[in-house]
Amino acid sequence: MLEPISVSLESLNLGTLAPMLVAIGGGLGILIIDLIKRDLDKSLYVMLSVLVLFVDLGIVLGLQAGERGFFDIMLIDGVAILSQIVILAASMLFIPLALTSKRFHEFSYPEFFALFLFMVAGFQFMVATDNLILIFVGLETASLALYTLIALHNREKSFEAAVKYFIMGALAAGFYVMGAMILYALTGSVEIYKIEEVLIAGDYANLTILFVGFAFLIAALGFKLSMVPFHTWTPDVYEGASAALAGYMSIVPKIAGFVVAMRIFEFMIHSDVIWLRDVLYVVIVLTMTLPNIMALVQRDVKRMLAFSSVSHAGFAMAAIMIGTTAANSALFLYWTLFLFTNLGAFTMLWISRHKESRWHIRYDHPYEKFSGMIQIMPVGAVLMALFMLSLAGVPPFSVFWGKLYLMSEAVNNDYIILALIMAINSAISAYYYLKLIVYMFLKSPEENDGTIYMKNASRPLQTIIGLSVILTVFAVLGVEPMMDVITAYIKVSGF
Amino acid sequence: MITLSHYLILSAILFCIGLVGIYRRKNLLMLLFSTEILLNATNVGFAAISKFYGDLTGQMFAFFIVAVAASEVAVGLGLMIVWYKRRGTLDIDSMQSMHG
Amino acid sequence: MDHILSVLVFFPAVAALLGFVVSKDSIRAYGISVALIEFLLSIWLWMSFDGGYPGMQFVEMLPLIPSFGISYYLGVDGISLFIVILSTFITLIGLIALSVKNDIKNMIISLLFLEMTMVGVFVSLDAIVFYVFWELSLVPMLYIIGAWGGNLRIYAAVKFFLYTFAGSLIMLVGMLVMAYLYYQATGVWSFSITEWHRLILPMNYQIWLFVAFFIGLAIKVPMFPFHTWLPYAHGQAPTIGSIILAAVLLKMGTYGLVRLPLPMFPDASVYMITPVAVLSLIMIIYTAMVAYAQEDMKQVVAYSSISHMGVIVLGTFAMNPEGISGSVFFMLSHGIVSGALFMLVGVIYDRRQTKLMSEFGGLAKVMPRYATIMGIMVMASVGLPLTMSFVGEFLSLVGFYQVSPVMTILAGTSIILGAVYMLSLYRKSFFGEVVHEKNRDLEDLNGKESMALWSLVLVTVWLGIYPKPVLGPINNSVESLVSFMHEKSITDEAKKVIKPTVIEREAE
Amino acid sequence: MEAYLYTALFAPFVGSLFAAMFSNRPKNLVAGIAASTLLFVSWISSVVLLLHVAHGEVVHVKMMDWIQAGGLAIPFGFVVDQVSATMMFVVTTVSTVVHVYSIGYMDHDKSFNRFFAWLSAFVFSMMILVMSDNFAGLFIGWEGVGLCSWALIGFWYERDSASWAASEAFIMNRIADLGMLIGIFLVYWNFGSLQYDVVFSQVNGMESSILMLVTAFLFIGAMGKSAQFPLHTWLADAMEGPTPVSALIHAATMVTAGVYLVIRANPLYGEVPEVSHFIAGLGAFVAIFAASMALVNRDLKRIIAYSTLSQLGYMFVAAGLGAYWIALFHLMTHAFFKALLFLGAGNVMHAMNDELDIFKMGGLAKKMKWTMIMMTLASLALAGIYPFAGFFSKDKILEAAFATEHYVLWTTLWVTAGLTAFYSFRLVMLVFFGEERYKIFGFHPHEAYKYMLWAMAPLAVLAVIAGFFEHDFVHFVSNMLPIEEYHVSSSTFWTLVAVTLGIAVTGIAVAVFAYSRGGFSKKLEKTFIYKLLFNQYYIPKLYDDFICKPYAEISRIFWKDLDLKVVDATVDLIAGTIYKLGMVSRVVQSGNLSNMLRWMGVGLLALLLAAILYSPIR
Repeated sequence: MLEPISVSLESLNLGTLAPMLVAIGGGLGILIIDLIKRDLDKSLYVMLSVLVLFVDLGIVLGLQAGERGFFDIMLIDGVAILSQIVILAASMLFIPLALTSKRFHEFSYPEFFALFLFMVAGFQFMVATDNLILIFVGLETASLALYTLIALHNREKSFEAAVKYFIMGALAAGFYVMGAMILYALTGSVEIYKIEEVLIAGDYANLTILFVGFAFLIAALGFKLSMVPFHTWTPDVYEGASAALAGYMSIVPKIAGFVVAMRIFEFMIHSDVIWLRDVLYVVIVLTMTLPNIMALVQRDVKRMLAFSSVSHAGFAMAAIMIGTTAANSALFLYWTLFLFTNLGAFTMLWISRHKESRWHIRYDHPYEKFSGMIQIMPVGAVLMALFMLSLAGVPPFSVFWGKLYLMSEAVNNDYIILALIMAINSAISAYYYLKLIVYMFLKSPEENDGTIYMKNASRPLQTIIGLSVILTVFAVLGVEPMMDVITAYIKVSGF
Repeated sequence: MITLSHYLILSAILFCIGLVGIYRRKNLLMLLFSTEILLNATNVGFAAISKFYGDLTGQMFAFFIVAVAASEVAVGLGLMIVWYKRRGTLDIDSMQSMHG
Repeated sequence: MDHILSVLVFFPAVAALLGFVVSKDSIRAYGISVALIEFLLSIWLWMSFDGGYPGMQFVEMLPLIPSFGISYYLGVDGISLFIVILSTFITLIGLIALSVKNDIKNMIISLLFLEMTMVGVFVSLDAIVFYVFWELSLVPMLYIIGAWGGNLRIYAAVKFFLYTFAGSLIMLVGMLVMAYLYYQATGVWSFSITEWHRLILPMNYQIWLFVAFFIGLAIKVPMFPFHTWLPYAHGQAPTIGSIILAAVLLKMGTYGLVRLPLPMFPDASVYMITPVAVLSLIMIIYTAMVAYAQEDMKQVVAYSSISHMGVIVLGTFAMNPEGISGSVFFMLSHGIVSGALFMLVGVIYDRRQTKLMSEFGGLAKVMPRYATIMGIMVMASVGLPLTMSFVGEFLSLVGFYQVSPVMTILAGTSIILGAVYMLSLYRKSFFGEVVHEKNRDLEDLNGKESMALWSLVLVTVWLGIYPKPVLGPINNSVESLVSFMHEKSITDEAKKVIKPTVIEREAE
Repeated sequence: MEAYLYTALFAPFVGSLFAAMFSNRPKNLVAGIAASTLLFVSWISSVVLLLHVAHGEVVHVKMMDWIQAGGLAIPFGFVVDQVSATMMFVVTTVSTVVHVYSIGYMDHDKSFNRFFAWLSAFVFSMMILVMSDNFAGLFIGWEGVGLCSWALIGFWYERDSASWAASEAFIMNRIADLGMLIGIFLVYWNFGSLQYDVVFSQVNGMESSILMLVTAFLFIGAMGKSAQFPLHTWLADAMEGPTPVSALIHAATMVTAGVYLVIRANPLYGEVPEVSHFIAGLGAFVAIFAASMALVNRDLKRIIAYSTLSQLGYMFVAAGLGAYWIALFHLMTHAFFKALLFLGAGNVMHAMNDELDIFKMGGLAKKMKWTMIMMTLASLALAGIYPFAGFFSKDKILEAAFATEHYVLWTTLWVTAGLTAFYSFRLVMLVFFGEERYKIFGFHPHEAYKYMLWAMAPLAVLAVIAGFFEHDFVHFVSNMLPIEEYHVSSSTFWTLVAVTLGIAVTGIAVAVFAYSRGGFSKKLEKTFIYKLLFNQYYIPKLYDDFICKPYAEISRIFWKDLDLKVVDATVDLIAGTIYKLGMVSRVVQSGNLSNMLRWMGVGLLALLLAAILYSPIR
C-alpha cells in the first residue's frame, strides 16, 4: 500500500519553469487573440512576441544560478541562464525580420509566431535541465516547431527542406533515445549528474557499452550541431528556408545543442577516458575542414553561408573538446560575436530577397546577383563586405576576437596542431568570403538600379542591419565586459 | 524465464528493423513508420530496464517518447500531405532539387 | 602633444570617411590636402622626436581587453619613425601623381584607409593591434589592385590577399603561443611587444616561434620561394598600387623582422642565420637574373625590388649595428627608389598603354626630362654612391661581411646583376633610334609628374649625401637593440655572433 | 689653403651643373666656355696647392660626416699631399685642355651642352677620387667616374654600338668594383676605419694573410678601372665615345685610377710582395699583350687605346716592383702625350668626317701640318725616344725591372718598347705619309680650328719637356713614396739606355721603312697570327659566347621554366587541389534524402567502430 505522495509547492520551485511558461503562454495568447479577431496585421504579432521574449528574458536574468526545481528536473546553473540569454536575445533580434516591406506567406499566419515562441520554449527547456528526458522533450518541441516554420515559407524547396530535415531529425531522435536507453541501462539513471556519479563510482566499468551509448548520443547531437557527417541537411535546409529563418537556425539551435553537448560530454572529457576526446577531435577537424572546402565551390551566397556556419560550428565545438572553463567561455563569446555578424549577413540577403527567381532558376542569391554592387549600391556593398570580412576573421571585426580566444585556448591547452588547423581553415574560408567581395567590388554591374537590393528593406530591417554593423565593427570594446559576464556564469556552473 | 536481456535483444532487433526500414524504403510514409518503430524499440527497452531497476524513470521516458512520437506523426503526416498535394508522389527520389 | 601617434593613425581614416561626402570632381584636391596634412604631421613627429634617445617615444597605452592583456599601445623609435614618414610621404607623392580616371573617389578613399593601416602597423607596439593593421592593410590593396588593375587583376588581387592572409594567420598562432608562454612565465597576459622582448625562452621554443613568425613575415617581404604573388600583383596593379605596395607594404615584412623575431628570439635568429641567408642569396641572384629576362618594364622593376629586399633581409640578419641600421635605411631608400621607378613606368604606361620594352627605344630623344629622371633612378637603384640606396646597401653588406664573407661576396653580385638588368632596361627603351611611330610625339613629363618625381630625386640625393639626420636616430635605436639582444641571448654562439658596437666612433 | 682645395674640387662641379641646366636646350657656347673657365680656375688652384704641398706640408680637411653607423664612421674628408697633388695637376691640366679642345670638336653636335655637363661631372668625380682621404670617398669617385664614362661612351646613344659599349664598360667596372668593395669591407673589419692614415699606421701589426686579401681585392678593383686583363675588353670598345672623351677618360685620367689606387695604398702593397709580384707580372703581360693587338689593328682610335693599355701595363710593373714614384711619373708623362695623341686623332677624324680606318688615309701631312707635327711628337714620346717625356719614365721602369733582377719582366717590356715604337709609327706613316688614299674614298680633309691646335699646344710642350723634371719630381714625392736607389753600375745603366733606345729606334725605322714602301705584303693577313691578333685573341667573342649568351639563356630558363612553371605553379597547384577537393566532396551533398540518411548511418557506424576499437584502452 503506497502512501500518497505529498509535494510541497515551494519544493517544486516553479520559478525555474517561469521563463518557458511565459514563452508558451505568449504563444497561446497569440493564438487566442487570433481566435478573437481574425487577420490582424503581422506587426502586432511581431511586437507581441518581442514583448513576450522580453518578459521571458527579464525573468531569466532574475534567476540566480545553482537552483534546481520541479522534482529536480530543472537545473538553473550559469550555463543555463547564459544560454537562455543568448537564445532570447537572438530570437528578439531575428523575429523583427518578419517586418518585411514585401508580404510573405508565412507571416500572415499568427501560428507562425506562436510556433516561434513554442520553439524558443523548447530550446529553453533543452538548456535548462540535465535530465535526458527533458532534454529530449525540449529538443523535439523545438525541432517540430522548426520543421513547421520552415515549411510555412510555402515554396517547393521549403517543403523539401522541411521533409528532409524532419526525417533526419526523426532518425536523430531515434539515436538519441537509444543512447539515453543505453546509459539508463548502464547506470539506472537519466540525470546526467547521477550518471556521472555512477560511472565514476564504477570507474567506468564495461566501457564498450558506455561508448556505444555515447556513440548514439554523439550522432544525435551531431545532427543538431551539424557535425560532419551528420551535417548533410544543413545546406539544403538553409537554402529552402527563408534567409531570416536560416540565419536564426545558424545561431540558436546550435547554442542549445552546444549546451547539451557540454552537459553530456564534459565529465567524460575530464575523465581519463580518451575515447571521447579523440572522437570529438576527429569530428571537429572534419567539421571545420570539409564544409569549408565544399563552400569554395558554391554558387549561391546563402548556401555558402550554410556551409560556412557548419564550419564555424566546428570551431566552437573545439571549445567543448578542450573543455576548460576558459574554453567554454570562449565558446559563448565566439557564438555571440558570430551572432552579430551572421545576423547582419543574413539580413542583408533577406532584404534583397525577391519573390521571382530573377538571377538564377534555383538560387535566390547567386554570386552574380551582387556583381558590381559597389557601383549601384555602395553602402550595401560596403556593409556586406564588412560582414564577409568579419566572418573571414579579418580583424578587428567581431568574429576575429572569437577566433582569437578559441585559438588561444587551443594553444593554452597544448592543442597547437588544432590551432594551426583552425588557422589554415580560416585562410581557406577567406577565399569564399572574398569571392563575394570580389563580385561586389571588382566586377562590373549587371543591374543598374540599386533598389533591387532593397526590395524588402523596411525601416526595422535597416535598424537591425545598422545594429549588427555597429556590433560587428566595435566588437572589440564589448569583448572585455562580455567575457567577464560569461566567465562568471560559466564558473558558477562548474564547466 | 524471460530476463532483461531478452527484452533488450528484442528492442535491439526492433531498432535494427527500424534502421533497415529507413535505409531500404523509398517511400516517405514508410520512412515515417520506420522512425516510429525506432522510437518504440527503445520504449520496450526503457520499460524493461525500469522494471529491472524498479524505478519509474524509464517508464516515464517511455511515455514521453510515445507522446513525442505522436506529435512527430502529426507534423510528419502534415508535411507529407502537402508534399503529396504538390508532387503527387511520396518517392524520396522526387526531391532532389537541392544538391551540390 | 602626446597623442600625436593616434592622430597620425586615425586622421587619414576619419578623412576617408568624410571623403564620402566630398564631391567627385574635387575629391582629388581633398585627398592631396589630407595626405599633405598627414605628411606635415609626420614631419612634426620627426621634429619633436628626440634622436638621442634610443627607446620608444610618444608612447600611448590604453587597455582594450585587460584580462587578455590586449591594449592599444603605440610608440615610435628610430627604427619605425622614418618608415612612418616614408609611408606618409609616398602616399602624398602617389596622390599627387595619381593618374587614374575612373572611380577616382573610391580610389582616394581607399588610399587614405590604406595610409591609416600602414602608419598603424609601424607605430603599434601591441602584437594584436599590429596584427589588426597588418591584416586591414590587405583590404584596400585588394580593392586597388582588383578594381583598377589589368586583365588578370582579380586573380592577382585574390592571390595577393590569400597568400599574405594565410601566412599571417600562422604568425597569429605564433603570437598566441608567445602570449601563452609569457603568461606561463609571468602569470599575466600581455601582447605588448616590448614586454615580449623581455621574455627569455628556451632554444626549442625560440626556433618554432621564430619559424611561425618568419613564415608570416617572409610571405610579405616576399622571400623566395614565397615571392610569386608579387610579380602578379605588380604586373596587374595600377601605378599607384605598385608604388605603395613596393614602397611601403613590403617594408612591413622586413620591419616586422627587425621588430619581432630578432629581439624576441635572438638565439633562434642566430641559429637560423644560414638558412635565411641562403634564401636571401637565392632571392638576390635568382630574381636578379629573372628580372634580366623580363620583357615588361614593370616586371623588371618588380623583380628588382624582390632582389633588393633580399639584401635588406641579409643586412637584418647581420646581427650588428652596421648591418641592421643599414637594412633599415635600405628599407627607406628602396621605398623611395622603387616607388619612383614604378611611378616612372606608370608615366610611360599612361602615354602608351604598354610597358613592353620592345615597344620603346630612343625615348631619351623624345622625352629628355623623363629620361634624365629615369637615369638618375636607375643609377640609384643599382646603388651608385651619393644616392640613398648606396648607403643602405653598403651598410647591409658591410654588416653581413662580419657574419660570412663568402655569402657577402655572393650577395655583392647584386651590384653587378642589378647593373646588368637595369642598364639593359634603360638601353632597350631609352637609347637607340626611335623605332615606333607612336613614340615620335610623346609628350614629356607634365607638371604634377615632374613635381612628384623631382621631390623623390631630391630625397634620394639628399639622403645619399647627408644621411646623418636619418641614419643617426636609426643607428641609436639599432645599437641599443643589438646590445639588448646580446644581453638577452642565452647560447654562447649567439653571444658571439650578435656584436654590439665595439669600435668607438671618433667624438665630434 | 682649404679655400683652394674646395675651389679645385667644386669648380668643375659648378661647371657641370651650369652646363646641365642647358642640357635639353640647343647648343649654347656659353655652357662650354663657362665649364672650361671653371676648369681653368680649378687648374690654377691645383697648381697653387701643388706648390704649397711642395713645401712638404699636407692639406687635410674634413668637410662633413657621411655615413655613421655602428663603429663605422665615414666623413667627407679630403687630403692634398704630394701624390694627390700630382694627380690633381695631371687631371686638371689634361681636362682643361680637353675642355677647350672640345668646344671646337663638338662644335656641330646638337648635344653640345650635355657633353660639357658630363665632362665636367667626370672631372669632379675624378677629383673626389684622387683627393679623398679614405677608401669610401675613393669609392665614391671611383663609381662617379664609372657613371660619367658610361654616359660619355654612350654619348651618341642613337648608335647601338655606342650604348652597348657604354653598358659593357659600366658592367665590367662593376664586376671589379665588387672586388674593391670586399676589399673595403676587409679594411673596415680589420683596421676598424677607412681613413688612409689610420689604416696605414696599423699596417705593421697586421698578419700578412689579411693584408694579402685586402691588397688582392683592392687590386681587383684596380684591374677593372685600369682595364687590365681579363677585364680589358671594354677599353677598346669605349672608343665609341667622342674622341675628347677618349683622350681625357680613357687615356689620361680614369684608366690610371687603378695605378693611383696601388700607389696610394703602397704601405699595404709594400708589405705583401706576393701580390706586388703578381701585379708586376700581370702588368708586363698586359703590356705586350695589348701592344701585340695594336700591331695589326686598322682602327685609328683602337690602336691608341691598345697602346694606352700597354702603357698601363708598364705602370703596374713599376708599381708592382715597389717603384711607386716611377709609376706615378710614367702616369703623368703618359697622360700628357697620350692625351695629345688622342686629340690629334680627333683632328684627323674631323678631317676625315669620322672615318677611322687608317688604311683609308695617308698623306694627310700636307693638309694638316700641325696635327702631324704634334702627333709625331707624341708618338716619339710614346716610343720613348730621348729627350721626350716618355723616354725618362719608361726607361726608369726598365731600369727598375733590371735592377731588381726581374729579367723576364725586363725582356718583355723591352720587346714591348720595340713594338710600341713600331705600331705608333705605323700609325703616323699610314695617316700622314705615303700615297693619299683618302682621295679614292672622296674625303676632303682640312686642318682643325686654330684654337683647337692652341689648346693642344700645352700638352705638346709637356710631352716634350716633362721628362726633365724627373729629379724635382723625385724630390717632390720623396716624403710620400718610398724612393729606393737602384745600384746598377753606370756602365750597365748606359748599356740599358742604349739597348732600350736601340730597339725603339729600330721599331720606328722598320715602320717608317716598311710603310713608306706601301706596307707589308697582303699575304701576312692570311696568317693565323694576324687573324688572332686582329680578332683580339678572340677574347670578346669568347666572353660573348660563354658569358653573355649563357647568362641571358639561364635567366630566361629561370623565369619561364623555374619561376612560372615550378615555384608559382606549386602555389597554384595547392590552391587548385583544395578547390578540386571541394568539387569532389560535393558528392556528399547529393541532395538525395536516402543518401543523406546513409551518411548519418556511416557516421554512427564509424563511431561504433571507434567504440569497439578503443574499449580495451579506454
